[in-house]
Amino acid sequence: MRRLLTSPPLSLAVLLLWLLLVADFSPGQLAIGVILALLLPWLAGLLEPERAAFGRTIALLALTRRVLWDMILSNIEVARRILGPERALTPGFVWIPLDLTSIHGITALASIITLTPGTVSAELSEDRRFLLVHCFNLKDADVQIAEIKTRYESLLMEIFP
Amino acid sequence: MEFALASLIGLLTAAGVYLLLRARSFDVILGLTLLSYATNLLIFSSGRLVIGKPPVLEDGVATTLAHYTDPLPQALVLTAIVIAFAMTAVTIVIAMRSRSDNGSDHVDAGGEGMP
Amino acid sequence: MVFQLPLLLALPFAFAVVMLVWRPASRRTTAWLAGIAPLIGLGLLAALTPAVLDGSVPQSIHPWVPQLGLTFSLRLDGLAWMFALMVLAIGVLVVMYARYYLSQNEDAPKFFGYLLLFMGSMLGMVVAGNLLLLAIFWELTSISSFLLIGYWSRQNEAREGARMALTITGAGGLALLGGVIMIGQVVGSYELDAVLAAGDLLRAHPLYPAILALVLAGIFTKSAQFPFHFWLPHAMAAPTPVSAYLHSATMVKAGVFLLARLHPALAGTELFFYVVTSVGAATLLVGAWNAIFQHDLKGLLAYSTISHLGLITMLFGLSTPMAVVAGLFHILNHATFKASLFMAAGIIDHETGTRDMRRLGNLRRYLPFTSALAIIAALAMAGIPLLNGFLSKEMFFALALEIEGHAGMRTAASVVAFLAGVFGVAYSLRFVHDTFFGDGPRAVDREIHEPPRFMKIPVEVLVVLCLAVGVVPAWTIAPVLATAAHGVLGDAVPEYSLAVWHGFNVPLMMSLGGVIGGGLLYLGLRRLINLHAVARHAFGRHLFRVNTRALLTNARRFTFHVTDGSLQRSLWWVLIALLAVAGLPTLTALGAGAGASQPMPALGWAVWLVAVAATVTTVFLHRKRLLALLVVGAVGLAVSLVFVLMSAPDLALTQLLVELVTIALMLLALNYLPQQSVRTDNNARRWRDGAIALVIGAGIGTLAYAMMTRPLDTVATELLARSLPEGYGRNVVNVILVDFRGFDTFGEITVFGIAGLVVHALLRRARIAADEVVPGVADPLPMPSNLSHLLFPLALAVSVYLFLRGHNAPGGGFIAGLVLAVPLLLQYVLLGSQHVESRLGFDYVRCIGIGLLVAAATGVVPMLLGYPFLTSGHAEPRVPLVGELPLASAMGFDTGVYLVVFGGAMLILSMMGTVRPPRAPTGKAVPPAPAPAEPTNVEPA
Amino acid sequence: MNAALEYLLAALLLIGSGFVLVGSLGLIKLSDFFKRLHGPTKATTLGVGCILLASIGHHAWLGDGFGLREILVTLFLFITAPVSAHLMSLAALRIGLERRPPRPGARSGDPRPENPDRRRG
Amino acid sequence: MFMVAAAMLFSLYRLLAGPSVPDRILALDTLYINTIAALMLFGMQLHSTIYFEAALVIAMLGFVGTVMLSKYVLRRDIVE
Amino acid sequence: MIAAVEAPVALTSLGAHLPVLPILLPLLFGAVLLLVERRGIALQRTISWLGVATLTAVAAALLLAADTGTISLYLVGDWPARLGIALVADRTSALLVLTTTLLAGACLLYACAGWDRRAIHFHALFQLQLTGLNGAFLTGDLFNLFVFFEVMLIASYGLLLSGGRGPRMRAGLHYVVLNITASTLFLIALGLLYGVLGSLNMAELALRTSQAGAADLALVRAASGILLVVFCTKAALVPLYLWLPNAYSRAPAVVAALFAVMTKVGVYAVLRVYTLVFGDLAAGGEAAALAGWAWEWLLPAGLLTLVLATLGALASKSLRMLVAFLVIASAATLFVAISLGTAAAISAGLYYLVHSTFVAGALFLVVDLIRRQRGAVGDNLDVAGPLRHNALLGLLFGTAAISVSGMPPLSGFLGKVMLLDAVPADAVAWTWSVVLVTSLLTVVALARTASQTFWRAQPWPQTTPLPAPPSRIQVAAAALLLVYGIGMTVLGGPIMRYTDAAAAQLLAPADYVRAAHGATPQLREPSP
Repeated sequence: MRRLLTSPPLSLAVLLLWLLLVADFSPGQLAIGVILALLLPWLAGLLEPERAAFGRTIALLALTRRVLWDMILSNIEVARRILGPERALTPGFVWIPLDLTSIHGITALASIITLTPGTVSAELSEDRRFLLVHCFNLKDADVQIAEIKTRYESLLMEIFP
Repeated sequence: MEFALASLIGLLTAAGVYLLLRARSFDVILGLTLLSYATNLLIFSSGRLVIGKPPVLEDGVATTLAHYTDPLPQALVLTAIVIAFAMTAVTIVIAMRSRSDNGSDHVDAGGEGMP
Repeated sequence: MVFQLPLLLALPFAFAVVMLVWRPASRRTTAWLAGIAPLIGLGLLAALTPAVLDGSVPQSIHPWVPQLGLTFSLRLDGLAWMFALMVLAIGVLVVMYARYYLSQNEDAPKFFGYLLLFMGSMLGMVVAGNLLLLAIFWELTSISSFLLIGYWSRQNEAREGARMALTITGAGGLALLGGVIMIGQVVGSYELDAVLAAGDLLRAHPLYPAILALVLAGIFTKSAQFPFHFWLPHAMAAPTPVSAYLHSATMVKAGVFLLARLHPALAGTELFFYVVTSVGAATLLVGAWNAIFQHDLKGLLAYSTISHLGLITMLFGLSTPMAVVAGLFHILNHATFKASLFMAAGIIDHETGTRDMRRLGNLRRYLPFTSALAIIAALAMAGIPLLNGFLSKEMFFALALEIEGHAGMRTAASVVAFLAGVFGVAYSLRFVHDTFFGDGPRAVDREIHEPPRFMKIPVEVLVVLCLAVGVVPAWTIAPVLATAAHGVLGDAVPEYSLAVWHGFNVPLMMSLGGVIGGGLLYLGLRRLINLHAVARHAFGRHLFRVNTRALLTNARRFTFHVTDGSLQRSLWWVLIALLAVAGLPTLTALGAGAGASQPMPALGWAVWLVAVAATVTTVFLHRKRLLALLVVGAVGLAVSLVFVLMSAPDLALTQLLVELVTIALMLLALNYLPQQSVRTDNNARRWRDGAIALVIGAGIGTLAYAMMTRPLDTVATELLARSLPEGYGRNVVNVILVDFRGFDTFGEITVFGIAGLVVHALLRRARIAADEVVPGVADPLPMPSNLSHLLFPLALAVSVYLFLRGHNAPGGGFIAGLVLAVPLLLQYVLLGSQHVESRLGFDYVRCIGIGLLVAAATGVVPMLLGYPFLTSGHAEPRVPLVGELPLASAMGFDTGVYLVVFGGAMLILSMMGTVRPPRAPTGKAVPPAPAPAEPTNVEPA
Repeated sequence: MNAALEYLLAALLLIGSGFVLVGSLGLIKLSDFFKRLHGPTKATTLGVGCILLASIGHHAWLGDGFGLREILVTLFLFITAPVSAHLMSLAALRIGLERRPPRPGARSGDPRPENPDRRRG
Repeated sequence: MFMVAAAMLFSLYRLLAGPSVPDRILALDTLYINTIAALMLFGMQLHSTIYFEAALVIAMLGFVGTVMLSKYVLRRDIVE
Repeated sequence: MIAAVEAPVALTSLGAHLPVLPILLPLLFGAVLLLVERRGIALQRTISWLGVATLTAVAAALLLAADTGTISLYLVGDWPARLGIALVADRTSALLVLTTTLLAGACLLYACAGWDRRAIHFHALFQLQLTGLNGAFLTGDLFNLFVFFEVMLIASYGLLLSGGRGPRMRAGLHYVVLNITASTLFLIALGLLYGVLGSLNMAELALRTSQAGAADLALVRAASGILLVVFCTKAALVPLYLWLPNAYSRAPAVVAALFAVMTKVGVYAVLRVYTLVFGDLAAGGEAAALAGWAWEWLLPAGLLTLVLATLGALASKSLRMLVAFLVIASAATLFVAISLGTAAAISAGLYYLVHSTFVAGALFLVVDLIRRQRGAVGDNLDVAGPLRHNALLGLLFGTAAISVSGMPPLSGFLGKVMLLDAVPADAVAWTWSVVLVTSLLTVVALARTASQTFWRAQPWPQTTPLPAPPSRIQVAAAALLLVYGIGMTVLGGPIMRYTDAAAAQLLAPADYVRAAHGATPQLREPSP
């Protein structure tokens, strides 16, 4: 089973993707979807350097909700800033120390940071312990760090132990 | 619309031709790319410009040119795009090799002339 | 139809081939082989002789290219018979002579092989019954004589002489060919019988002057007539047997043979008379005068040959039947005495090691027998009574005096004839005196003795002939001459007598005067100037050299100038041609009738603006390559948006994907190319290029506009209508691609696959230095690579989706293949090629091969069922659980497309991604070798 | 209901387009690269998301066929946008558009908007 | 629609004006995303879902260009 | 479950598929070759030979079938000609397919002496090149012609450059860029034609051209002008020939020999398109103005090319360059012939085409053999050591030289006589003088070369090892091509009967159009 289903979440994702794509839930398409769901992650797995290990799935949902909401909020914020005078901006870099160790976790975090407006993750230090983040409007670096760590990293720690 | 497209084709051709006449292999390749855009647009336009009537058949719609655009030029352009891509790939590689072997990326590099 | 004729002709060729292939080691065998051919030939000729003497014409005709009028017809009339006899008989003697002439270490088989080839060509020309065939053999004599003259190929002289001979006689041959074809067009046949019978038609035809000019050009060059005579003395670089053969009986006689051959067809007009006679006369004088001043024995003989050929030509120019008889007679006589003289000269050369008369002398003491023979032959050449030369020369004198109707010409001809007689005696005297009498020999490095017995026999035979003919012409030469004359003149052969003594008459006086005058001239010249010190420049050769050199230089200069190997030049010309052929004539005609433009939505204008601005920027940025590439990317995007706007989703998809892959390719390549273009061209050039670019662009744009605004009438309606019921697909574009025009797609994927192969072939063993290497180790960029992992299987799924959907919605094998390739490319980019290839060992070459086979197989299956290639089928099997699964056979074809596209794209990308750096001691990139001086851009003329 | 839906869709469209526009506007207006990076990578992303939502509704409403396929587009965008943003900022750092703050043992990320070395490629 | 068109033009400006390479890369990236928006809008206008595949492919693979270009700036050799 | 198995007439016999086989077979063999590439050269050679052998058989059968005078149509995919793609085999295309195949046999033989080991993918590319060539000769669809042009070209790039270095790369770059430019123009012309006439099938185009109005005709004229430039670029006509000498003289011998047929594709395309599509079909009406305009350009251009190419041959400093210029000259002669436009002249052109293909191939091979015997001097026309195997090589070179220069008695002479004979009275003066004078200059150039190569020599330096003797296989390959030429001479009559008929067929495009329209699909509805 393990060999057949190398990465269940990925397989699930493929199956969902397939069904969404064909927009047809007939048995035939389902069958094709299942076949693909089994086959493709296996193919992709051949290339994968580090296998992901998933922790709690519930946290994932919580995270998703939080991220979506933050996105909308901060987008409006950024839009306002763009439209406003540029002088009011104080952009800057900040290194965020990481507690996460899983590379997948870090990836997710970096993505989230980028997706939530106002911050772009720019570089990961070579020892994977710090993440360089560029802030659109940096008022207080420590506040920013704390916010990121509490809002996202803690949840991610649960997902990627 | 026709005028816009025709002017675009003309401009692309002109730009392509100009770059084609440059002396460096990469410029020439860029020129060929632009030329192939122009060509593709031209072939495409031979089916006339129709907005919003893609040639994907729907039930209950008469299969005439009033409801669908001419599919043939599209097929031709597809073929042309693919072939142009293949040619570009080969040209690029030759340019690389020529530069490496002849020490310069001048298109006429490495030859002692004629004959 | 007689079998002897083809056999006669085939013999020398066959023996030549045997000789050249077998290459007998012993010279004896070689010589026998070479001798047997003409001997058998003589036998065959003898078998035919009674018939010929009776006045009949044995023929042999085989069709060859009937549409051209070219038949392989052979025909032995009197003239041909006489010449064949001469060619074969003297051929036998020359072979015998050459057996002893050639030294031990020379390549005898080659020599005799060439000689036989030449003999065959000559025979062929003589017996040809079709003018085209005659022209063929005519040129063959040129070619084979080229080989013979150049036999001593180490010598500069030989090579040059051979080339000169080939050039001049080859040119004449081509002219002759032209003339022959014209004759054929006028007469309607190339058959000799028809042509000879159509003399009146020819002479009256408006093309007659042209025909005459072309044919005479052939004749004059071959017979070394003034002003084409200069090749002949240089042909003396050939071994002496060759000279003896070519310049007495054969090669140069080919010209006069043709003169005789076509006499009934072409002669008899004022034009003919004046041209031929005066050219002959000029040659006669020039040759004879020059002969006096030669130091080389063979040179003297060569100029004498020229002069005698001039004499013969002049005789034929006179055109009276009697003159023809005299001409034929002199042909025979000249052949005998000149062949013997050449052979004698060869013996002298052979025994003394030199042919230079300044070093010879008094040879009668050392070579008494040879001397006697040579002296007799020389006297024959001088026209001394009781020798054959006298007879024909006297006929010539008589004829010159009897020219009717052209008083001026008569006087001139008589003077020329007399002068020629004087000169002839003078150079003959010089030959005899300087070689066999007086003091000498000087500076000769060997002991001189008589040559081997058999080397002299040919000379003896010929000299005996000279004597016999000279003394008793009626018993010896008369029948031959009569036959030949009949061959030319038919029944119009005049009454003539071949007696030695015609009583005291003007010709005899002229002969006597000639002898006396010649003697005086020679002595006088000796007294006045030192003949030995006269240095003659070969003016003709000089001219030839100068001309040849000029031709070569100019050709070279011109070719250099025009084709300097510049790509820009080539492209420039393409554009000019485009303007000239397609642009100017049309655009003027286009003008009216352009319809109106449709309105465009705002988005369209935005796209237009993007495209236009990006294009213009590309041009201005093109030297900064990365930037240019970026901007081109925007152009590509805009183009695909155009496709979106104009109802072409498939195209938009394809364009987008191809754009991505192209950018990848260019980036990969940019790593190995300079980052910036060095500007080498000047402003003027840029303006010029810009101007032509604008003109071309405007032209194409105008054409496009004119086309777009025309009403449309295409086969599309039918395609749309038949797509679903017969092609089983809703996406008509895809149906066209895999069904209606599946064959195009087949070709297209073949192109794609081959592109992969070409790239593979070019890069597999190549080592290319990167332009600039960024220091540091490759780091796999964990973060993006990780995310892309998530993407990869999803992309695969999308690819499968697009593939399956293709027939009914935008998508299809090609697009799906690229959608598969691009994420994989991403893996390469993010993870590095080694990583990917170590985990995903994929043989892309085989992938291409399999794809092609799959595509072909779907086409072949219907063939097995009896339908044309690529006929599509359709089935909807019910699969349990799944339901109806629509399967068009086009799907199979699309699978092939999919595989080929994927394989090809990946092969290209992975090859480009894995170029190895050159083997260099340091890991650093080796800067490319300093570019050689930039080629200066020569402006096209 | 229909009217409400219609208004909703229109609103979504407007918002979406608005975000797209603002994102691009930021591209023009802002003065250095890292500031500009923010606009497109997410304002635009979100804008497109809105438009896609509108599109789903639109097609469902007009009966062109209901499908959540547009969600996939959004999904992919969400996956890919960070990757490109990340790489672009790496690239920008690489060619020195902005000096990166010193690597922290103790972090000292005092941002100084300095005159970037605007090296052209 | 107009807004998206305007957005595209803004991106275009940045693409053409630079000043730096990443700027242009960013602009091209934005142009791609704008294209998706344009595609969807266009599809709505025409009541057609036919452009979905194009949008999907751009969303999925459009960033590959960005990745490659960035990698090029980073390392020159985009496939190592 | 295939839809309708009960077709009225099934194409059961292989013979019915003849027109597609010359394209399909090499493709299949090429694909198979790709799969077996790792299994050693012997297997590859076997398969390659199998391919050429079957192809030869097919081509011969095709010729025999065409010689009955029928124009056989093959509807690919069973679609009516105007919808799908039709292959058309008439006398001319069958002749060219056979020529290509015969040439290919000799080239393959030569390559099997060792070049195929050095050039990666040689056998596969070789077969695919044949696919492209045959496709170009057989197709009846203009766009399909373009596609097969590209197949042929890209395979030729591979053959040209595989295993090459340095100057060859540069020559290759020129060749490729120029050809891509030409292809681009080709596409533009196709777009215009489709946009105006609405079809791509040649027969259909011919029909529609004859019915087009004046305004449309201006566009058609433009398209046909562009096409002319394209074809003439491929065929290396003035002023578009500049690319050829470098490309061909840098190519490996076997490839150059195979390329001898590539210029002929351009000639063929001109012949086909300008007799059929823009031919005299209109016979009145407005389209009549279009008929024959191309010939007026081609004749002077052909003559000029002939002169320039001959000068180039004189100027050549290397053997291969000389041969390359001779190839141009032969293509130019062809153009002269066909642009005269009469049946006799076109017939002469077809004969000359076949002849010049063989002889040019032979020359490239022979010159390569010579080059290999000349040590470091190679094919530069400098003095080298005495040529070993002088006689053999001399015989080969001599035969080829005689043939190419149009000296009797070989095929070149027959071709030239046919041409001269066919020149209409009003063109005699110029044509004759040019053809005859250039013949002479060619003779001069060749005599000079032969004398330099075979006669002039300086002793080998002691240190240089003597070159290895020429491989028997290679000699055989060169000789084979020469034997073809001799065969063409001996069989001049029958061959000329064939070319006469082919020319007549070309000049009667109405038959072609009728055949194209008369061809009915087997199970599909015919086009209205």
